[in-house]
Amino acid sequence: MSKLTRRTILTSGGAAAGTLLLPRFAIAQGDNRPSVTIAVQKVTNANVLDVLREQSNVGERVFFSSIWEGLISKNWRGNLEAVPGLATEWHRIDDQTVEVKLRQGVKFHNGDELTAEDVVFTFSRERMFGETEAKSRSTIQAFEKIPTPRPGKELPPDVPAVARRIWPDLVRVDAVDKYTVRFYNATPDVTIEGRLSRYGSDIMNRRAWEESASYLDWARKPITTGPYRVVELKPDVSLTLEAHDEYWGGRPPLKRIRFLEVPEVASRINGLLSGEYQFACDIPPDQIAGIEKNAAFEVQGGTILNHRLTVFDKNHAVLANPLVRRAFTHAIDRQAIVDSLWAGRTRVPKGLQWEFYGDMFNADWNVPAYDPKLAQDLLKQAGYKGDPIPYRLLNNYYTNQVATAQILVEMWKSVGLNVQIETKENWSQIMERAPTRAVRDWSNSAAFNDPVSSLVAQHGPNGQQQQIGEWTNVELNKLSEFLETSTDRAARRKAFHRMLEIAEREDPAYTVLHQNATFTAKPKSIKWKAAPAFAMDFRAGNFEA
Amino acid sequence: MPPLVSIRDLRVAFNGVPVLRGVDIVLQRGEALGLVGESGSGKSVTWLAALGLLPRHAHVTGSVQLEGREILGAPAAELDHVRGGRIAMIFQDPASALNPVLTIRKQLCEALALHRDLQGSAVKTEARRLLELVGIPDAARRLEAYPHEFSGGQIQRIMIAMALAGNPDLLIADEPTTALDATIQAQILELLSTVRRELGIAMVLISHDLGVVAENCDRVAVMYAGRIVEDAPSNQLFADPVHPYAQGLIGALPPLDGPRRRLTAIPGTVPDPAQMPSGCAFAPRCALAAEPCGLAAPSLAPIANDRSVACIRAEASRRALLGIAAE
Amino acid sequence: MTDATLKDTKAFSSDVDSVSRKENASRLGSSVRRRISLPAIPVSVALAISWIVAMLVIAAFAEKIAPYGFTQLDLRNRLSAPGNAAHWLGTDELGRDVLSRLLVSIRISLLIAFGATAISAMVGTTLGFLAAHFRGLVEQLVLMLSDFQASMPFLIMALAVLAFFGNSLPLLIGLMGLFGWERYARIARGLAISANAQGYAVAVRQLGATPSRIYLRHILPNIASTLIVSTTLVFPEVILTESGLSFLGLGVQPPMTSLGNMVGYGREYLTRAPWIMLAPATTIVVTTLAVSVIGDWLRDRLDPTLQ
Amino acid sequence: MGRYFAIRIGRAALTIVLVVTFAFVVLRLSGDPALMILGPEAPPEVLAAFRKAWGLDDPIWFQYLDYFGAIARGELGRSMRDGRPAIELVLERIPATLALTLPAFVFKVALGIPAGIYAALHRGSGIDRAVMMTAVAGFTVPSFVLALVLVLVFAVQLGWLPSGGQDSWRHAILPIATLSLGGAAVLARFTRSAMLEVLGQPYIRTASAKGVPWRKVVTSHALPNAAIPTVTILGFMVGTLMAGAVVVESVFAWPGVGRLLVVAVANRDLAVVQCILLLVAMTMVTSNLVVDFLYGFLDPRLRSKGAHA
Repeated sequence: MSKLTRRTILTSGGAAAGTLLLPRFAIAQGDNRPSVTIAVQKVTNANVLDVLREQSNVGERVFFSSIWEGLISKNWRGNLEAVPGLATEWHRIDDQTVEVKLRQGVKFHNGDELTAEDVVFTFSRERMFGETEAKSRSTIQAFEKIPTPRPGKELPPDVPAVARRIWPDLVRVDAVDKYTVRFYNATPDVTIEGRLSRYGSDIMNRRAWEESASYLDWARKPITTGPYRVVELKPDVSLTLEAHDEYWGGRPPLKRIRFLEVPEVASRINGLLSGEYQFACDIPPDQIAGIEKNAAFEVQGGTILNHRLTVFDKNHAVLANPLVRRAFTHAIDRQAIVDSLWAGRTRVPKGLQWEFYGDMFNADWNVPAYDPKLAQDLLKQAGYKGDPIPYRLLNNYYTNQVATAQILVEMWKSVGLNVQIETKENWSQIMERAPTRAVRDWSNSAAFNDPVSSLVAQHGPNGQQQQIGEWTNVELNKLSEFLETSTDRAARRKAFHRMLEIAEREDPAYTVLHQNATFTAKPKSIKWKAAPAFAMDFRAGNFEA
Repeated sequence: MPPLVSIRDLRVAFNGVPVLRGVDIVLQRGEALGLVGESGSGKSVTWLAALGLLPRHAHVTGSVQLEGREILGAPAAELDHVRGGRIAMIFQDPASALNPVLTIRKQLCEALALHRDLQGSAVKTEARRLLELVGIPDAARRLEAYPHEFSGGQIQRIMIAMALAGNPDLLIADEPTTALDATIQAQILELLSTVRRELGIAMVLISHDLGVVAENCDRVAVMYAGRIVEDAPSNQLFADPVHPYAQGLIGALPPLDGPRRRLTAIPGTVPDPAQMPSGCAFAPRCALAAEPCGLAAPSLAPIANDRSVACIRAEASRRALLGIAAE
Repeated sequence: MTDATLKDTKAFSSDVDSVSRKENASRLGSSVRRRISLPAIPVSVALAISWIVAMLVIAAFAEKIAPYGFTQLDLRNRLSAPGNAAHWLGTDELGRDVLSRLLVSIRISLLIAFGATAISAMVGTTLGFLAAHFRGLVEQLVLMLSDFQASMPFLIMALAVLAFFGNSLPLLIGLMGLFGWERYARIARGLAISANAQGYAVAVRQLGATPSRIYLRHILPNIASTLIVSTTLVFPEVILTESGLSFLGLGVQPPMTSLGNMVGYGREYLTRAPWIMLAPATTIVVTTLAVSVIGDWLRDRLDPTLQ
Repeated sequence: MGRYFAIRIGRAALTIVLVVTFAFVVLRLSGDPALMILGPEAPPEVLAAFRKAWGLDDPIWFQYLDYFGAIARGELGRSMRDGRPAIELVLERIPATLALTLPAFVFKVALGIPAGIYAALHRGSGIDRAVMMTAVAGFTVPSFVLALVLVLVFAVQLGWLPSGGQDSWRHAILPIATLSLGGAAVLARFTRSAMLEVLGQPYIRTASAKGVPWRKVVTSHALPNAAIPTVTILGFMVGTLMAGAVVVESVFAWPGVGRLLVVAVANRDLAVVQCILLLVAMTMVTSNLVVDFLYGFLDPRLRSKGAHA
């Protein structure tokens, strides 16, 4: 790689930013595909490449679709709808069972062919569940005892817990034949297909696992089916991938991909402008105009499956009154935040839901309207006297977080809410249970195409907000249970609508500010399309230089 | 034959503020001159200026001749030869006058190597001899010691040894005993007198201690505010000071014998060099000041063969001292 | 002391007590001379003093002279360039007036820098003197604390304060005060030990002066020049460290603002809207320069060994 | 002398215990590693499993004793992020950090000390003023600003040097330059002031008065004395070689110990933080010992004092 970088520098040497030469790529013997370096803020959080260990946005970027693939994929070049992945077709046997036909001729990075055996192993105790049991009910209870993984090729303690969160009721996976597998659930569940498509249900090679000396050895170089195989992971520094030429989806267009950790925004942009990086990720919206001033570059990207929220603690003395929380929600001019801080490149969504929910999506639902007058009235009704309300804030954990917070405080101030920012250093300080906990920031993702993965998972009885004691609502908890267990799609849709009414209007648990977005800068000369997600698609057909 | 040192109209200013305002001194071979005056009167500055040892921002004019050769503004190499080789200096505050990180041997031999044509072990032998000469016991071992391992008196002896290393013609001792205990003071002065006599070198003893000067010098020059106000043989000055300032100094001196009497003090303080009175600098404190004193600074004028004074009221002052009515 | 000396008579006595004068005659002599002959203040020093005075005035009246509230947003007028009538120094990423923020930042930063420098100088010098005076266990303890301080990355200290006590300004000042005290302690200790060994302190002690009098009246003035130079080094370092903390998100927290905080947050806008960072950065450089110029000048004035 | 060094080493050991204890308390009480490593959206039972596995639910005093017990057995713990031995993580970063800080140290000394001496010898001259102005500007500009400006000029505009990363020696030039400039400025100012202090001492006048040529007065009388305070500040600089380049490492995407420390602290990855602290504390303590030794070597007054300190 050093050779490449040096050459890239030489070609761009002396070229002013405005007239930057096209990046030239390393040329190896007979292989004239380009290599790219991608500057990111963080390569992975957990320093491993296991989808059950690294459950973050940054993980999504390096995993999908380059390394890991699931049976059912998301359409990264479209709107993330389900598309065949390692499975060519799937169908229901009954409410509890799904049968999947595997794609034939899929080759792992080590040359093995993908078979039902690998799929069964992927969902095995050894790899996924440890000693946890399917619970014959929807989600496992939070804080139930998760047994410590057995010694030997020890799973990290959180892996079985994550796996059970993803597959609470999965009893077993059977190989019907070499290319057919069946997933058996303990309870009826409409979300099995959704769970198959989600982050974490991706397929791995059994032999590679068994040949690895330790979990860590495997997790730093997992053998999977993706178009690129791992060459080297340098923790907190870089991840190098190379083309997996036997990829079932066609020969990958890049010889090598290197994700390089460059924590400073300005450094990522500078490296892009000087030609060292072909992609600069995690670009704050305010930098877009500056980069695009240079005609040779463009910034791509946009909304992702993650909404920014303001979360309330209904136990706080002032916020106990839902009228005050409602006043909060109506005092926010969300569009103004989107237009100013996000340069209009994201949007205000329709509450905590996404279009890819399909028929579960409530198109007629909206976030509380911006209505300062109403907010003032609500405060008057509530008898709010201007007592200070603390707002626990982290320093730009989220893009634009501090700026957004300062705008919110001013907006709230203008309707009479006396909100005081208290800066905290980490999440446990933010979440710490105390009479001073009132308002904080959060974001929620949608792991798959059903509200069970978002509203229920995050704000339901086993969700974090209730578990840390910020909020609870009896009716919503009942509805959560219903949503998890019912197979009546129409009734589920109604229940979800009612839940939105409770959590976003009547007894606000949170209020949605805007959809999150991520931006990637690159030279215009590279033809590449960003997904509406953190994932970066470098498969055939999505890269041309 | 020219005098050993002849200083004419030496003037020094720091940042435009004059501190020496025209000093004339003539020193013969072997002569011992005392230079007295209060702190800040310019005693030390005179000699530091003469040897080019003042900081860069000092503005020096006038003439300093060594055996007729001008050394003021002479090239560095020539000055280095004069310093230590022809004119050696010792300072007060022995605690900081020697380099704390170098051994005595290094500092002593450095001077020997610079001014004497000595080689190898001869240097060390000579260093030992010098130490013995100034009365440091166990010289051979003590050569390897550092300054902080010696007492103040011993350091001053070493300083003298170092000054003698270059076989100088003139030794300038700048308040050499100020920082020492009384008994040590006497020993050091004794040592100075002895080496001076035995080696026949001239000496300038700078002090504000009249007693010290009286005992050790042939001639005394009294300085006040950057000038010499009276220059006279020691015995004459003490018996018969002419300048009112010199009278003040002598008057403030308690008699060694005889009945105790009230000391006469000089009223007022030394004038600020930046705001010198236009005429005689001493006029504001002078009991005898008259109108003309404020007009022009008096120059040093001979009143006898071997003495001179800078005072237009010299006669009047003399009579005042002798108790004779003015008119 | 022989009776036959002039120096103990009134004629030569000054306002300095005669004992130390004896031990230290030339030093005091020259400092007396210096006090008498006040050299004119050089132009550069005069400029530096006026700059600091201006900064102090701004700090005192920041909110009165600021044209806008320093948190007042104008989302329709973000990142507007300097030189327009409404915003002389432009606006920042939230449309806040950079001039108003700069004025308030000067107040906060000066408060931190002066407060912290004073604390570290006092704590450090006192501990240094204590170590030099008592030696033994006390000295070892002070030295250990200073080793501890030097070995502990400031990041962790800052984190501790932010984590346990929240981010209040007095705490931040206290924290920054902890920064650099060990340097004073080492200097003060070293100098006091060597000063103790020198004649004058011994003599003063023999005359029965109390330890505090010896340290304050006799040793402190003699090591003041070194301490002053350290102060002029610590002062900018405090401002810089505060901006470094802002870089890591541990400094002055929004909605409060400081020079370091403005530079820290403004760095992302270095190419897009450099004025956000330039104004506070320039203020830091000029203020530090002024402090250094004054420091050097004071040093020369106070240093008895320089004529 | 032996007793003196015994005391020194005892003090050093206590210092290290103090550092480790302080960091332990601060890190353990100020945040939950589980939440920080697994993120704010991690489900509660996942967090619980993580806490249990790493013993984070145990009482703090128990964890503390456990930690020291492990250290006593020579185990420095594992990173909670990927389970690797902490010492391994730290060791693999040291070369990268030293690759910046050691050359930077050399440049600081090579630039700063001569500049300071020169300025002191030509006090008040134009050159003196220029050197001091540069020095003040040099250490007042925050290093991240300096770094970004250097990158804008030499990487983006001129294209001469890479803007970040660690692939070749050319990548090290800008970070080293950033580190050197600020440090050289501090050193220049300090050296000048130490030198001025010494030049004003009576023994310098003594040396001149005995006819030592000025050049030799400077080299053999002034410099050895000015070296004493300068060694102190050099000692501090040596002490920061390990983790003193946090900002520069961040701006230049240079994977050094400083960046590891920031990440580890942010994640409350105790074992890694403690490993780094041990490293830093030992460097600092060792450099202090060396400084003391040098003092003895440079200053005979302390040599005899050291014996009964």
